[in-house]
Formats: sequence, C-alpha cells, structure tokens
Amino acid sequence: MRRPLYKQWVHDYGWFVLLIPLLLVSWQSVVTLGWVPSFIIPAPTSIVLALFEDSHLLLGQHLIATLEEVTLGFLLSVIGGVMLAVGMHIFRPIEKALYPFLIISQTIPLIALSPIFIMWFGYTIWSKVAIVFLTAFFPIVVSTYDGLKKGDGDYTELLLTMGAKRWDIFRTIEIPMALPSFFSGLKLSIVYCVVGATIGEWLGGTEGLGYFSRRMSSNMHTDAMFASILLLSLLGISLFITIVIIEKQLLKRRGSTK
Amino acid sequence: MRRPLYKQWVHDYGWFVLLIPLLLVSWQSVVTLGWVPSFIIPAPTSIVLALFEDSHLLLGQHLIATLEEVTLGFLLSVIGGVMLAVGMHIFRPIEKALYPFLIISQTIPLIALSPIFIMWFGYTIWSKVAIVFLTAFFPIVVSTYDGLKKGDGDYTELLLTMGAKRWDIFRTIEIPMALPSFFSGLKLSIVYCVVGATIGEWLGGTEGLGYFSRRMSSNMHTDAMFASILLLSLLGISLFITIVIIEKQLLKRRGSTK
Amino acid sequence: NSNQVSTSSEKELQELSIMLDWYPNAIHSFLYTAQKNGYFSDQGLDVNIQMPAETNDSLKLVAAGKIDLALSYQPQVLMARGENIPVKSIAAIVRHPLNHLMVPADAKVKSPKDLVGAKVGYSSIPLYEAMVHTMIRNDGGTSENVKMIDVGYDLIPAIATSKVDAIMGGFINHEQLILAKQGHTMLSLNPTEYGVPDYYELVLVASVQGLKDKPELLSKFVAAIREGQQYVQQHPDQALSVLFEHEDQTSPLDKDIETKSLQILLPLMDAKERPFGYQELESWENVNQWLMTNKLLPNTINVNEAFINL
Amino acid sequence: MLSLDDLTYSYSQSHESPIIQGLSMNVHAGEFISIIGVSGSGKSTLFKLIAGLLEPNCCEIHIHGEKCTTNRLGEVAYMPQKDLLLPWRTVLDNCLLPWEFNRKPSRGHKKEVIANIQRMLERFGLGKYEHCYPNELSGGMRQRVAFLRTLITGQDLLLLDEPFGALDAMTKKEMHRWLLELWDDLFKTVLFITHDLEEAILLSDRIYLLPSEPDQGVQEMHVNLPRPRHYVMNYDPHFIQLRQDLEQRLYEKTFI
Amino acid sequence: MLSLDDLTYSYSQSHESPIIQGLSMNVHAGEFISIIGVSGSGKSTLFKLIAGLLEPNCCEIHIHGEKCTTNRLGEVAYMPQKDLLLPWRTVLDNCLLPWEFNRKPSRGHKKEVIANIQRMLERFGLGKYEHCYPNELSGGMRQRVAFLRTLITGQDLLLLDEPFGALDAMTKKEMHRWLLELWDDLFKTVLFITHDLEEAILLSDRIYLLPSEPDQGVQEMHVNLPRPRHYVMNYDPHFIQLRQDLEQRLYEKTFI
Ligand SMILES: Nc1ncnc2c1ncn2[C@@H]1O[C@H](COP(=O)(O)OP(=O)(O)OP(=O)(O)O)[C@@H](O)[C@H]1O
Ligand SMILES: Nc1ncnc2c1ncn2[C@@H]1O[C@H](COP(=O)(O)OP(=O)(O)OP(=O)(O)O)[C@@H](O)[C@H]1O
Ligand SMILES: [Mg+2]
Ligand SMILES: [Mg+2]
Repeated sequence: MRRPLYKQWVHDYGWFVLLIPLLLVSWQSVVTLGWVPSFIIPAPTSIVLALFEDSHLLLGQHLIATLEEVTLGFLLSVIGGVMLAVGMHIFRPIEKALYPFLIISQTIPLIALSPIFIMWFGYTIWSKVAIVFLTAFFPIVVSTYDGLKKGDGDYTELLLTMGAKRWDIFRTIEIPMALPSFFSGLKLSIVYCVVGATIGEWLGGTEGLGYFSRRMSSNMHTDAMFASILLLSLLGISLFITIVIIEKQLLKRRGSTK
Repeated sequence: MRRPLYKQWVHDYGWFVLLIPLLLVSWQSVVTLGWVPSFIIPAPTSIVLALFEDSHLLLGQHLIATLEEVTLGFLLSVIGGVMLAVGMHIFRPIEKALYPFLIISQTIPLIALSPIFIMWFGYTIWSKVAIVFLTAFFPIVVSTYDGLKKGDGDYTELLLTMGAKRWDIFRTIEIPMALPSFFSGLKLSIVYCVVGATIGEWLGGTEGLGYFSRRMSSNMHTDAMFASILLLSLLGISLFITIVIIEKQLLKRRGSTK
Repeated sequence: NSNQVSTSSEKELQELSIMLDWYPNAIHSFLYTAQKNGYFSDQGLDVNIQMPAETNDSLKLVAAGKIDLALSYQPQVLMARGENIPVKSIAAIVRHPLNHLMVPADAKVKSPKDLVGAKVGYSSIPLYEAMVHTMIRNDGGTSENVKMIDVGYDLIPAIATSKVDAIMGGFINHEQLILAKQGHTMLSLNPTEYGVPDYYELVLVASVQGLKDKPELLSKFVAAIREGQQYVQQHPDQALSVLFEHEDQTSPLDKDIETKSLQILLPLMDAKERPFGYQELESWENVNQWLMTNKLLPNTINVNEAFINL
Repeated sequence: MLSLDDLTYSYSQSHESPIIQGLSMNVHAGEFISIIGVSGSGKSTLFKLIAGLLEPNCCEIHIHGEKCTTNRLGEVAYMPQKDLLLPWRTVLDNCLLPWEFNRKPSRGHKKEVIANIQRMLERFGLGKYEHCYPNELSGGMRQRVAFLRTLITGQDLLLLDEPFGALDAMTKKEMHRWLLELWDDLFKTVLFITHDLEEAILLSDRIYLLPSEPDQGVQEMHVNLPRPRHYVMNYDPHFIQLRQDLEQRLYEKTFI
Repeated sequence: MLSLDDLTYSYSQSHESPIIQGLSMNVHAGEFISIIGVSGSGKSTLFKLIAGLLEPNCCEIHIHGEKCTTNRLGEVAYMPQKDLLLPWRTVLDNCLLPWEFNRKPSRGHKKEVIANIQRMLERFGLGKYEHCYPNELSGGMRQRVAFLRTLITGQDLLLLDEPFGALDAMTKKEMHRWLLELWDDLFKTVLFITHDLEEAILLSDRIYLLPSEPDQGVQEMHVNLPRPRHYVMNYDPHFIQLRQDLEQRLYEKTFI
C-alpha cells in the first residue's frame, strides 16, 4: 500500500481521536453540573491542572521510579517466562509439575501476601519488582508455551530428514511459529505490569505513581490522585505501543504464517 | 488411545502430585524450625486447622458469596466480551474506536477507582461484580477478537461462492476457528476473576472470602487469613479445571485445525 | 581524607528503623523534628523511617525482627499478643482515642442509640465493630439491628455519598477535618463517653527480642522523641514546617489540615505530670478487660507483659 | 451460458502489467471446456473472476445471457485448488455445506440431501469415511470429498480448479470413467483447469490455452472426438494426433 | 544402495491390518525407481519409513549396504507431498535450510552454496523470485522451490513424493527434459512417487506397483528403454506399448 502514513493513521485512529474530546466534554459537564461530586470524579480540567501543579514531582520523580520498577519487572518476567515456557515445552514433566502452580500463583491476591514480600525483599525496589514479575509472568508463560506447541508436525518431519537436531527444529520452526503468540503475551503482560507496579508501591516505599496516588487519595486530593492515575495509564499505553511497534518491525518482513 | 483413565491421570499429574507433599513438608519444617515466624507464614497444618475451625463460616457463607460474585462477573464478562469482540470484528470502526479504551481500562488500578464503584453500585454485590467484570473482560475480548481474525481467507472465498452470507461465514468458519483462542481467553479470565472478586470485597461488603481474609488479617489471625486464601486459590483452580473440561468436551470431537 | 572521616563518624551511629502507622502526618511531627534537630544523632541513633502497606504489617515485621519499632494501636498490641506475636508497647504516643464515631451533623442521629436500624461503615478492623456495639448498647440501644459494613479504605466517600449513615474508623484529626473541608460537617461521638475504655490511640511498639537485645538503644530513642515532642509542643509551627519540608519532596501534605490536626493532637498527646509516652497499667487493664468481654481476646493475656515504660 | 468479453485484470493498480489481458471466451450450455496454461498464467485468477470473488478491471461477464455486474456469488460452483475441507467437520458435514447456505425453496430436505451425499460418497469410494474428519484421510481422498462437495451445490456451471490433480492414476482413470458415463445425464457446464493433456482431451469439447505472457492472446482448440467417449480411448489414433497437436502448440512457445 | 526386506508397518497396534505388509524392494545405486499405487496404499508411509521418520514393526532397512536400525535421519533427501516451505523465509533462505543443518565439514561455504542455489533457481525459472516469500508464489512455483531444496541436501538417495504433481504440463515437460539431461551427471538414486504413468515410464528404470490391499504383494516392471532418454519420446511405439502394459496391470485389478 502506498497510502501516505498520516492518512493511514487517520484511518486507523480517527474514530478514537473523535471519541476522546466527546468523552472529555461529557465528563467535564457531568462534573461541573454537579451530577457527580468532584471529590469522587474530578473534572478533566482539574486533573490536568493538578498534573501541571505537581508535574515536577510526578514526572521528575514518581514516573521515573514506576518506570524503573516496570522495566525491571517486565524484563525479568520476559526472561523468566520464556525460560519456563521453553522448559515446559522441551521437557514435559516440567510442564506437568509446574503448570498447576502457575495457575495457583495467579489465584492468590498478591496484596494479601504483602508481609512476605517485605520480609524477603525489604523496602527496596525489589519487593515491587517481585510483584510486577508475578503479575506479568503468567500471560508470558502461557502464551509462549501455547505458541511453541503450535510447531507443525509436518515441518518438523521434513527438517528431521534433513538431519536437523532438536535445537535446529526449535530454532527454525518453533521459535518463528511461536513469535505471534509470544507477542500477544507480551502485550497483555506489559499492561498488567503497570498495575502490578502500582500494587507493589502500595506495599510501602516512598516513591512511584502508585505511592503518590495512594497518598493523595488518603488526603482526598482526588484531582492529584487522578493525575497520577492518568500518568499511569499513559505509561501503560506507551509501553503497549512500544511493544506493538517492535512486533510490527519484527514480523513485517515475513510472509503470513497461513 | 485405550489407556485407562487413571493411568492417563497419573501420567499427567503424577509429577505435580509428587511435588505437592514435598513442598508442604518443607514449608511445614521451615515454619516449625522457626526460620519463618508463624505469624508471617503459618504452617500448613495450622492453616488446615483454621480451615476446619472456621469451616462453617468459610464454606457456608463466604465461599458461596465469592462464588456468586465470580460467577456473575464472569458470565457478564463472557457475554459482554464476546459481544464486543464480535462487534469489533464485524464493524471495523468499533475496533478502531474502542481498542485503545480497552487497553486504557486495563492500565488503571481498579482499587484507585473504588469510590466510583461504591457511588454507582453501593455496597451491593454489584460493585464486586463490576470489578470482577473489569478484570475478566480484557483477556476475553482480546483473545476472542484475535481468534475471529484468524478466519482464513481461502475458506471464506470458497463459502462465498457457495452463496454464503456474512452470517454464514461467521457461523461456519469464524466461530470454529476462534474457539481455541476464545478458550485460552476464558482460562486466563477465570483465574483473574477470583482475584477480581477478592479486590472487590476489599472495597467493602459484609461477606466473601476476600472480606474474611482481610478481617482475619486485621485480627492478626494469620492462619485463618491463609485458610481463606487457600480456599480462594482452590476456587480459582476448580473454576479453571471446569473451563478446561468444557473445552475438551467441545473441541475433542473435531479434527485438528492444522 | 575527609570522606572516610565522615563515614567512620556515621558508623558510630546505631541504626534503628521505625515503621509508621500510616503516611507521615502531623502526628509524626515529633519524629521528624527529632531527626531534623539532631536529637536522634545526639543519642547516637540513625533512625530510618518506613511506611507500611497495612497497619497490621508493621506489628508482624517488628515481631519478625525486620524492623525495630512500629507505631500501632493499643488494642492491636493486645490482640497481637493474643496471637503469640511477641511485641511490647514501650510508649504511649496519643493517649486518648482519635477514632470517633462520626455522623453527618445535619442527620437526625445525635447519639449512638439513634443508629439502630442504620448502616455503619467501618474500615476493616473488627475492633471498630465492637466499639460501635458497645457505644450503642451503652447508650441504651440494641446493637443487633445495626448493619455494619466494611468499607475498606473508603471511609470518606462512603459517608460523603451517603452510602452509610455513620462511620467508625475515621480520626478526628484527619477524616473529620477533610470531610469538613469538603463541606460535610460531622458530629463526632467520643467512644469513651459511651462505655469504651479510654485507650491509647497510638503506641510505640518493639519486639520482645529487641527489648532483650538492645534496651539501651530503645531507651535512647524514647528519650530523643521526648525531646522532639517537647519541641513540637513549644514550637508547633516550626515542627510542622519540618514535616512539610520533608514531605514536599515526595507528596505534599495539606497544610491547613495538618495545622488543625496538630492543634487537636497536642493536648491528647500530653502526659501532663508524667513524661511523654508514659503508660498506666490501669489503662492496659481496662482495655484488656473490654476486649475480653467483646470476645476479641482470649483471657490469657498478662497485661503487665504487654507494655514497659522506658 | 457464460461469455467473457475482453476481460482484463490485475491484482493491484500499481502492478506493471495485468495478469489477464483482453481475454474473450464463450461457453455454451452443456459444454466441457478445459483450460491449460503454465503456472502463474492466471487460471485460478480467471476462475475467481467468474465466480465473483474478484471484480474485473474492465469487461463484461455474462452468465446465462445476463450481464452480471454486481453480485455473481452463489451463481456458479467453484472448486479451489486446495481442498479446503473444514477440519472440524466430518466428511458428511463438509458435503452438507452448500445445502446449508442454499436459501432457495428448492434446496430439499436435509434427509434427502444426506441420502444423496451418502450415495455419491459410495460411488467415490468414500462410503466408509462418511464420519471421518479430513485429517484422517489421504490427500487423494480429501480432493475427492472436495469435488463431491462442489457437485452438491447443484449449480449448472462448475469451475473446477485441478480437481483430479492430486488423484492417483487409477483413481483418476476411474473418475474419468465415472464422469464420462455420467456426463450426458448431468446437464452441467464445466470449466476445467488441468495440467494433464490427456485428461483435457478425453473430457473436453474445447480446450483454451492461456498464454504465458498475458498479451499474447488465448488459443482455442476443438476436440472433435465423438461423444459418448470411453475412458480408454487414449490409444485411438485420432486421440494421439490431437494430443500431439496440443503438445506442439504448447511447446513451440516454450522451447523455441 | 537401499534394500527392504519383508517390511511391515501399521500406524497403531490396535489397527486391524497393517498399511504395508511384507514389502521387499531392492534399489541399486544410480537407479531411478517410480512407485505407483492408489491413494492410501501407503506410498508416503513407505517414504517416511525409509527416511527414518517412522520405525517399521519388523523388517530390516539397508542403506548403502549397512543395516540401519536406529537413526536413519539425515541419510536420505526427502521431499514431502506438501511443499512445506517456511512462510517466514524467502525462497533463498528456504533453500539454505539443508545447508544449515548439515554439520559435516564438507558442507562448504555459505557464499558458494548461495551461488549454487541462485544458479539452480535460474534453471528452474525462479531466478527473479529469489527474495520472494512463499505466499507470493503460485502453487507450481512453490513446488519447484521445494524440489530444489531437496536437491540441495546433497544426499545420494532422493525420496520424491509427487514432486511434479502440482506442475503444469509445460513446466513438467521442461522439468523432465532438464532432469533427463542432468540425470547421467547427477549420480543420484531416486525413489519417485507419481500418479502420472507417462512420467513414470519416461524417467524410471523400474516401476513398483503398490497393491491397494496390503497383502497382495508388489508388482515390479522393468522399463527397458535405452538411456539417455529424450523427453518427447512418448510417441515411440515401444513407449506406448509399455504404457499400455502398465495400464493393464493397474486396471485389471481395479476394474475386473
Ligand atoms: N492475492 C494475490 N495478490 C497478488 N498477486 C497474486 C495473488 N494471487 C495470485 N497472484 C499472482 O497472480 C499470478 C497468477 O496466479 P494464479 O494463481 O491465477 O496462477 P495459476 O495459473 O492458477 O497457477 P497454478 O497453475 O500454479 O495454479 C501469479 O503470478 C501470482 O503470483
Ligand atoms: N499419522 C497417521 N496416523 C494414522 N493413520 C495414518 C497416518 N498417516 C496416514 N495414515 C493412513 O495410512 C494410509 C496410507 O497413507 P499414505 O499417506 O501413506 O497414502 P499414500 O499412498 O501416500 O496416498 P496419496 O496418494 O493420497 O498420497 C491411509 O489410509 C491413511 O489414512
Ligand atoms: Mg491455480
Ligand atoms: Mg502420499
């Protein structure tokens, strides 16, 4: 397609961009008309105002702290998740033994275990990273593992007759086949990462957007609280888009798998 | 395969079942040896004891309440999620306009919005159902939508020449093609549902395992708290297994999609 | 060289960590003042202030030896001991309940018995439930008909949006002030006037092991905060600005509210003729008795072991 | 029955040269017409155009004498090159597909259709496989099922894209015999893509040779063998001569 | 070169009758052997057994005179029925696959191999498509790439499962010409599954006919046409006679 880039963009996100001001205006009017008290949902304008007022703290300190936790936790969960998925794929008993634990780990509300995290990791960044890791881990393992299982028997047979070893098949067939599924997992996971970091910051600490939002909430500075949530959301979306762009870059040069 | 069912079972879960007592024993000894104080992680035996002691309350009241919330929220999110996914699939502008909001909805920590839920739904079951819905919704929409997109162009062309209408193609090609992906979504989602319900109960209420666990935590009854978390986890796993069984039943009679 | 000198002089300071009951606010002025004015370092202490996720976490972490000191509540200390969590109170910081039953000022409810048939929101702690029941019964009502709702963290939204008729768990120096600022004037009903024993809202807690291992350090800490509290009492404005200065680096506090808060707090923290932090056996016994009658405690607690005056 | 007049098509506007250029073709009712051409010459594309899956750039397609400008879909039976059996449906259910999409009152009762399908499966040597899933069949079997499914549509004009391409020699021969025996009762019009010259001669009334370069124009060849034909007439001198003629036409272009 | 002795195989123990029963076969170095049989008679299965993808129930497979009991994989070049090009690799990269898995020191430098592949692509009429992805090629082109990839393995024994099955008549003829011209220099041994009888006769030294019922035993036919052969010899009377003979053998079983 030789369509100019901006036209493609308008076509893709025009509707979304149209919907945004519409939503904002109705939100603003709902609040200014007093239908919803502003200490429960502040008006968009006051959120933006609060963002500017505290921009120094929010952007200069808390955003960076959260970003750090998210990045560390995400990277660790990608590494750990892929390793576990590959392990489960290559050695079936690992799957049989660990899959149930994986599911169990997801059914336990993490906050309930907060003393354990603090006992193990103290009030360092690692207690937050651990929580990010645990939230982000599951989608990566599951989707990578599912992707690896897709490896096609016919292709495998062909490669075997060429003298390919287990590792060759893994490299040439299974990894490329698993990539799309792996990226679906990454996309889910990066979104959960941000929430994970927020929850982690509630466990204790002195910085991060989650910490700030909770502080502001306990003082009923709802607008500042929403400002930090807005930033959290923007952070999540930017990270998501980053993953999408990487995915497009990696997968665009290959023919469809069908 | 004519392998007897129990043998299959042993083959599938033998490792897991072996690992369980091993873990439990080491956990028990870590606690009884005093390496970890029992008020931070109680011994398995005292958790089970607490479970029996409070079994009347836990099983008779709180488990049922949580199950109710999870079921309602899950069903609603399946219905809503599938409808949205189908809508996005059939009518592209819906996808373009709503997909970003979907992602945004996942980046916002729900607890931060708790006052809004309480304002809208009060301290009824619906505020919890709403939170369950929001946690479970995303995986279902994403995976169902991804599954629907898989619909194969060649099949579609063939069916078109047979005079198939949009709906026919949807019914005969796209739904069966989407089913495996849809079930992946369900499996993720049901696991998140349980955590969603717990978080929902923390926002306020008078029953449910999440409510009970928090109450016990305030009373420093760590063993009772872990007992309710154990139940939550068991609930999540049973629901997960239920979905897996339904999936097997539905998909077993069809040839592989490859 | 100079770098090494400074590190070696820092090494002489003994590290001590304290976990707050909640985010830093006017209550903690004495800590920040002691730190800023060097009372801690004068005593040879290097104090590290932490914040908890859950108020209960801090007791457990003190008992587990992960931190040295925690700010907690008197009944909570007794309940922890009831669960064999080896902690001991070493000082009473706030000597009277801050936690009052609050009803909207314009509501028909004027005393606890009017709450029969109404909804009362409380923040997750069963103790508050017992307090409400005691207050209603003491006021001549029947507590069975009160619907208690755990509202989690959201005390203010719950009452501000009228989802409940009263709240228990709000502090007169925080929630009440914020609600008033939002235009929701609250009538606060002091639990001590309705049959609940006068208890210490905030106590300083150490672990039994800690008291055995480093009693001198803890005594020095108590000495330093006495100095701090004295300064706060004499110069409340300066003390507040120390707190604000500290907090502005992460999350600015609401200056109006904290100023008013400190005004409310100072008399309640004052031990009169006794030194700051002094604990009376009678108070511990009353609270223990009341907790037992409300089935929140087994009758096995030796109150003498629950606290120590340092 | 079907007429194409100066058909031109290219997949993308920017594409230098069209895949099909200035193709004209006339098919009468009841004719059996084979289409031969090198790989990539646009045979499958032509079928998609006729079936209505693609819209020609400029040209008129007439089916049954009516000009079909807009929706031709569902007017002709199309069998694609790949078998495209739905993997989650049994053989029988796959064959039922055309009936499911048929909304005309004449589509008949399900029971009758199933009985009919079962009869035809028997004839195709697939009687035992009625309830099998496609992945349980060999490549040849799958192709036969796909062919059967095309017949079931009940359309007059069949577009068959290498229906016997994947069959073994014996099965193919049997299919020829069966098709030739049936042919006079079928009253169908068939457009048939094949790479087997003997098959083309044996079955067809006319053969179109698609050029390898789109601008060279199609060649047409009449197969003036008498009908009814017999499946073992391929040693008939007339037949051999026709075949030699066809080969010459094909190869003189390819190897100068 | 290759000898099978009383080969028997069934996919599952519980299966009533084996797919292949008591099959014996002897292939000499440099021979070109075609295998013909109805669909489902186990031709592809036989190839998988020889390639080492399946283990026979009982029998001995000798390759190069050595008994191969355990791992035969990587000893023979196998071209499956489907093209199985990796969709995310270009034509060139697909052809490079066998080289990548070859761990022998003789595998040569990548550059040389690429140059060699490019030369062969040119010969196959795919010179322009070197950097295309498989989904940009027509069915016939894909099959040619797959065939090329098989040759690249450099093995002496090639197992070709209908390599020309999807090619059009002209390309197929050209492939025949090319293969026959090359044949004497190749020094390869080929087992060749086909459904095209003429192709079988034209290319083979011997033809094995697999029975449709596993217990009937294979038939063997010698093609005593002189080599070098020419690709347009199919009107030669000897050729036609061989073909008639072959057809008779096949059809006498199928149609009584
Ligand atoms: N969807 C498509 N988009 C772009 N080009 C296409 C598409 N489909 C086919 N082509 C190109 O159009 C040309 C004709 O393709 P077509 O499938 O019609 O050939 P064919 O004659 O059926 O070949 P074969 O005998 O191999 O089946 C080929 O060069 C092919 O690359
Ligand atoms: N993996 C498998 N499991 C069980 N049965 C199989 C399997 N693969 C093939 N079969 C069966 O084995 C028989 C022989 O299959 P095979 O693919 O070898 O036939 P073929 O001679 O190659 O047929 P065609 O000419 O159609 O390719 C068929 O009946 C098929 O159903
Ligand atoms: Mg084609
Ligand atoms: Mg085969």
